Amino acid sequence: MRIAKRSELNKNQIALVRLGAVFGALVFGGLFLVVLGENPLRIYVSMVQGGLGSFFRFRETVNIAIPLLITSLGVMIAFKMRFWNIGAEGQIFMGGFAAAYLALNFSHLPKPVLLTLMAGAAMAMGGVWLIVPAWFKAKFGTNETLFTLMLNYIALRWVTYLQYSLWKDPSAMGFPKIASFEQSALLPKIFDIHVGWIVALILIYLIHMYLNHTKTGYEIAVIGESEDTARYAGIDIKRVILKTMFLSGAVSGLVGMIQASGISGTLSVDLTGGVGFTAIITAWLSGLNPIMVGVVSFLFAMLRQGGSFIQTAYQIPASAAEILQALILFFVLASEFFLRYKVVWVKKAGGDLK
Amino acid sequence: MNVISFLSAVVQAGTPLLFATVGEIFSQKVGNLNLGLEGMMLMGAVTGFAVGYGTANPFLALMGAALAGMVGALVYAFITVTLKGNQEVTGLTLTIFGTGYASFVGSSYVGYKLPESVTSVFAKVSFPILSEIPVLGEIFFKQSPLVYLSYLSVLILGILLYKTKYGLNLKMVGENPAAADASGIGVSRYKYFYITLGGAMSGIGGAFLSLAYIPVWQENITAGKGWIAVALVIFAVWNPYRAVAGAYFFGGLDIIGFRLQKFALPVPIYIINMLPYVATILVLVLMSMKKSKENKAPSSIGRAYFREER
Amino acid sequence: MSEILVGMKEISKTFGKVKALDGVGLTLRRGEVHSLLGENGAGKSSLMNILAGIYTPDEGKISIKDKDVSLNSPKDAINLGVGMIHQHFKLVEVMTAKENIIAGYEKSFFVKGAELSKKIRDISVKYGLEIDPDKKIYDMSVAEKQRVEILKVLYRGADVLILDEPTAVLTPQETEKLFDIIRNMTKLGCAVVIITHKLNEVMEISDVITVLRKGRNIGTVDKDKTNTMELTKMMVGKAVDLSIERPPRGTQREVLKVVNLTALKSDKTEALKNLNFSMFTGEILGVAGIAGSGQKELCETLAGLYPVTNGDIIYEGESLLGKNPREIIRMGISMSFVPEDRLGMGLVASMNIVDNILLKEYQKQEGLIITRKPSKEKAQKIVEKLNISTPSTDAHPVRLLSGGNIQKVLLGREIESNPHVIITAYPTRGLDIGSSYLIYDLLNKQKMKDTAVLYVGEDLDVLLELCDRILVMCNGEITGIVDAKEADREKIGLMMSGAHKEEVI
Amino acid sequence: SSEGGSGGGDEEQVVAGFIYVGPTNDGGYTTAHDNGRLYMEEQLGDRVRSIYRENVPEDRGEVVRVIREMVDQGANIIFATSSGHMDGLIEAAAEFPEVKFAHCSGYQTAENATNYFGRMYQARYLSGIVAGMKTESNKIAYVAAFPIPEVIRGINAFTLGAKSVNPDVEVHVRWTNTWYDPASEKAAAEALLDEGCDVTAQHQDSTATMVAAEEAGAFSIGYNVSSKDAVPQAYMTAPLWNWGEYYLTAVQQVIDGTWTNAPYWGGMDEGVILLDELTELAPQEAAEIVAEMEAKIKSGEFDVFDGPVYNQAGEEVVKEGDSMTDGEMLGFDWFVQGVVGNIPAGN
Ligand SMILES: Nc1ncnc2c1ncn2[C@@H]1O[C@H](COP(=O)(O)OP(=O)(O)OP(=O)(O)O)[C@@H](O)[C@H]1O
Ligand SMILES: Nc1ncnc2c1ncn2[C@@H]1O[C@H](COP(=O)(O)OP(=O)(O)OP(=O)(O)O)[C@@H](O)[C@H]1O
Ligand SMILES: [Mg+2]
Ligand SMILES: [Mg+2]
Repeated sequence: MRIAKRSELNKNQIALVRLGAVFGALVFGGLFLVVLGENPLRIYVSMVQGGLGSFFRFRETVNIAIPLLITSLGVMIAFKMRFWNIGAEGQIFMGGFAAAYLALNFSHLPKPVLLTLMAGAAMAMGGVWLIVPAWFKAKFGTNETLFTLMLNYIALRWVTYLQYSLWKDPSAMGFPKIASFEQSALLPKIFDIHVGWIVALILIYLIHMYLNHTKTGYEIAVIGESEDTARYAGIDIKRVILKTMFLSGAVSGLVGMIQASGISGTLSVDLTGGVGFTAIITAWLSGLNPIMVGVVSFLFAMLRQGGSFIQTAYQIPASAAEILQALILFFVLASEFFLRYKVVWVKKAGGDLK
Repeated sequence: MNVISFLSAVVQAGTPLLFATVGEIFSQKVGNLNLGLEGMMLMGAVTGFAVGYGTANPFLALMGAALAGMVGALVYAFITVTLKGNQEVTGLTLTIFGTGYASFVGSSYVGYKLPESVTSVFAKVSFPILSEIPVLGEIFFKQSPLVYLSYLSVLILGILLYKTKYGLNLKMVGENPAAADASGIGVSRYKYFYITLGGAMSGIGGAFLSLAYIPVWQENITAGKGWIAVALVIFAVWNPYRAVAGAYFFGGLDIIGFRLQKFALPVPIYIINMLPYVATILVLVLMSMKKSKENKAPSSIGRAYFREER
Repeated sequence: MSEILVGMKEISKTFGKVKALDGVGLTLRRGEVHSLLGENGAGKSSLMNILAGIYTPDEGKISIKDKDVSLNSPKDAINLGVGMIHQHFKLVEVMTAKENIIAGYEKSFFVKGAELSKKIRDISVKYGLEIDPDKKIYDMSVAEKQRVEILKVLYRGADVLILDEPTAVLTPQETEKLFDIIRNMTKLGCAVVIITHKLNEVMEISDVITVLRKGRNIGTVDKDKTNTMELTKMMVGKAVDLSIERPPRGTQREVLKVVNLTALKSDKTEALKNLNFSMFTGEILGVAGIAGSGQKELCETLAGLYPVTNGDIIYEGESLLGKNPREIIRMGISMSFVPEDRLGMGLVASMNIVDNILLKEYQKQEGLIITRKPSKEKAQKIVEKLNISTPSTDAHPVRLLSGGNIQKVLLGREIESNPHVIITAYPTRGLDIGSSYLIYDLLNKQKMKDTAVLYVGEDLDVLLELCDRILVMCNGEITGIVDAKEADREKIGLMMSGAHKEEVI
Repeated sequence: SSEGGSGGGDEEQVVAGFIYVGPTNDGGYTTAHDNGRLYMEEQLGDRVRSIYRENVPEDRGEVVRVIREMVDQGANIIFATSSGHMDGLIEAAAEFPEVKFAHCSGYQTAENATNYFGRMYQARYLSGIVAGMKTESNKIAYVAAFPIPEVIRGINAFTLGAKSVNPDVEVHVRWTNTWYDPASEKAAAEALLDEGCDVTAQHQDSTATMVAAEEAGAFSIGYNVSSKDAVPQAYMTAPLWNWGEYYLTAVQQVIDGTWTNAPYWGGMDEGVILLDELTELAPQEAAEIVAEMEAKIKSGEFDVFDGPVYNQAGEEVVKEGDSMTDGEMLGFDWFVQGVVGNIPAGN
């Protein structure tokens, strides 16, 4: 048996391979559930019910999908440029920090003004949080994967400091929490879901346009492929890198504002819920295509919500869903192989070695 | 503050980091960035605990932990080496998997305590002769046998890396797999070997927490130590000996807060807690600024090797 | 006839859709130097990579020393005494020569440094390959690296040695030395396969010559019974006129003047030392020199891609100093640069032809939104004009085109902008003879349009025939500028190695 | 209890939801609550179905989400057991007016939301007596969770108890800022033991502090549930919770339709709080004194914060003859004399 390169597959074949992978994961996960003494079919069905079964559950799914989707869009912009931004966690925290600062200190402002300012500040802060490693990358070639990873922890410690000390709400009687936002700093709802979903849809469109139909989008693609080519073409690489990274960080930073203002009603160390890491996976799985990002994020959210549902409904640990999620991912990752290579079975030709 | 007992506690706090970091150094040395450390540590921690609880056999518990880490690493290796999948995403997925696995398996053990027959073996014990050394003996040689195991692993792996043919070969695999392949080195074999070795080390690192440090099972027992270990690899510039100092430094910062709490600090402890990450960034930046050819990440890191690739 | 070392039969190999080898056979005998000839992409490297265990054939049989074998890895090949020195060296830069040599082959558990250094020195003396075993690869010259590669193979006791285009990176003098080593090895009982595009070298060193064309073996001939004409015919499939035409010079106005140009490498050593020369309209100025003598840096400084430490570049009286390509474009200067690394610099590999044309167009567009329509038309025009074979201009990444077609896209785009100056670095590298001649033709046409052309080439014969003047570089310095019509091969060779300095004309 | 999906089951059946901050088998705080839930379920049989979620973070958004899921499952009453769950609970209470909510250890109420807690400080006072008599170094370690009134009150009560039998005693406090994190708890305990403490007490939900004490050859006071078997070489006693009766009553009220939003704060007299039986590691003489004081507390003859009470600076805060009101106790933000440590300022 040996491995050989295969010629490029068309879109349908690619989709087939991916679907096969998900199916394989479900079968494999089913075996796992059987071993645990559960009925896999019942669990799968109730996970889907838990994710979509009623408007209420659908809404929860959307609530989970919103931050995931927007963050995926954010990191995707960076990935397009082959800049491995795994610092979305930190950018979300810092965005939340900036938004919370305004929410806590300027709650007297009219709601539209305050929310706009919060969104702007969150984006600026998230952008800055990514522009720092971007600058070092552009200037010295500093490894951005590890740099942005470290910045996650610094941001987390910073928010911890705010929550446990600097911004601790005195009226919480010593409990380390930041005061809840006033009404004026909370996101309005449309169809009973906070407006984040509209923001997400708009961002899908904007980012799709930006990457595929603007000059900068084109430049990003060129730089992502080869910096030498970009230099050759007269692209101001440093500027494009900084600009793009600012945008990438800003989109993630916005998530901080949306979560703080739309879900938690304040800033806390639980703000991100790990979405910054999951987003890396969803962005990558969607092949860096903004529309696919939407689809994949929604499916992921459904899996999460379904997992949470089976926990409350059947007291099946949510970790079962987590394991299933990981299995699906493993299978999809493994399936990528079959997009690029094929396995050739060779008959034992000729004599033997040794 | 009692300095000696503090330093002794530092060694203890740094040990899980040390195991995981050294393991990851070897994984990266053969060219594979495995971001699944946290997952493998958790897998090791919970499996070690479950086996220890079930069999009351400390040796089996440790083996179980190492094996669990290895299995996690094996999955990662299969996807990234054989199937040439994306290393970052596979590693992240491994962390999701490990976290899920640990909380799933662990859910029936939460709050349980290991049997005496296991805890007594992993409890602190004076190392003959060496523990008599003033100060140093107190700090380094009145520890859990697992701590001694960490010294031993560092020593053996350090010698392996810097003095033996295997060290040379594995470095070549990480720097230039095509060159290694052309030199007759089994690239995949080496990758599998050291990635799984890294998994075993991470598993043991996690198990140090559940078997020796607090032999009571708790959810998310590693509390992000796997991620710190990723940072430590850079901090240690891929050198297992430097990893020792790094692990104790990071471990020390983890616990120093409780010692400093009674003093009015000029800087909030939360800010002090940022130090390891800031330090890692500094190392990272300085390394890139120096543009030195040595002391860099293995050059093939993150890229899959396919022999017939051009 | 001497003992047969290697027999390859009916070897086939496909990469994706490309059939690289189609039933090729080859026989190697002890003590012979066997040349492999063929156009680019003929399958020479593929065939040898199969023998070295790097590629696994789809079909075919290999026997070594009368035993049928299946080579599943380079290690299998090594164990059977086959060693290959690849076109792109397979060495680890941060390791020493010694480490590179012993890695994967060391038997004892602990690496005993001093002992090994001595052993390696002994072998290197035996074959006349001087190296310092404890020197790091990144401190070595290309020739030194090549010696390390050869030593690595010899250290493993190889008796079949494959050299893939070993002379491309060497000076004529170094080439001579390499040939001495090769002869020495055949005397010691080795068989040597050498791949090269230089027919004169083939005639000099080989005993037997095998010619491949489009993945098929066209024939194996004894050196003594053939000549270059016949070999070329075998390679290309028809008789070719291997002379290049040289149209008369144009208006000879000075467009570009380089004054005291100095540039540093990243390690602060000089890449270019105090260069002075001019380019004239309607003239092709050739640049000769061994690889890495500063040609790349020269081209890139002219294109605004490489920082100048000292001196000046004057274009029509205006200084280009400190200007990046963007600013040069903004100044309205139409200068084209065809870099040596086509997919790494000139083109975006994963983009289609239209988007690659866009690379030079989009900056001229107004507004934020990009328009692809004009580039689409241009792409169509270039494809038709240069007869580029591609399934589509806007749905097929250029990466998937053949080397010649890729080069045509690049050159086509650059010429399409009607430049006053064209700088080309190794524009025919990787192209088969047909494509190469097309490129020479295109450059000559530009010359006739009174464009000033800088042609950096590796093949001295081509330089002598195509160019009007030849600038010879060695170690970042100009060792002379000679008139191509009167120049003498030997003398240029010496100038390339820095031994001879010619007055600048 | 794990049968049936949403909407399934008997219309009459009441669904009670429990939101836990830790895992049900943490061997501490959450175990105590879960024992209460199980007791309630056992007593009510078919008339109730209970559902629970473990490890719910103290984050408003998460709490609201979990509550919504529970309501989706048909919950009629929802208990959230940790202080940090309060904001989310109050928010959800407004969203679901027909559902009853009860929050443990909080202070806010709403039309359909109340809070409940126990006078744990009473048992802590008694455990302080045991610790004060046991210590030889006169330094007692207290590993504490968050600097909130509930915890401060416990430290103060403990210290008063210890000082009542040993005036020289010092209680050294370390904050972990977590309820349940054995690694931090152990590190904090080790720090205190290194400083010379020979008895430990804790306001933590795991046994890690006691494990540290055991390793160091010291003795310990537990919390929540008995740890006699978990740390046999160190455990002396622990103030315990007994939630069963409260949960039973509350759910019964929902079934009967008599539920009100009146807050509940029960003490030792109601049995919701107790002190574990002393082990033989506890000082011999302690049992008698403890029993005497317990009787006085239960009868109301004595209250822990009867004056005079001095603060850390030695100022008399509660005068001889006075006692602290519930309101004052619920707002504790200062330490009594004998406590070594400080309360981090908020803001
Ligand atoms: N530290 C190590 N790292 C990698 N592989 C190892 C290591 N130790 C042993 N092995 C593997 O175990 C097997 C036996 O090792 P041994 O040294 O006998 O073989 P070898 O032929 O000298 O090794 P190699 O094939 O790598 O040259 C080999 O496959 C070797 O690669
Ligand atoms: N690893 C590979 N992957 C894909 N295609 C390949 C690979 N190696 C060779 N090919 C293709 O096979 C054909 C033969 O290539 P090969 O490198 O053997 O030619 P060559 O005769 O050595 O040419 P050159 O003179 O350029 O070195 C070409 O079309 C090439 O694109
Ligand atoms: Mg070739
Ligand atoms: Mg070639």
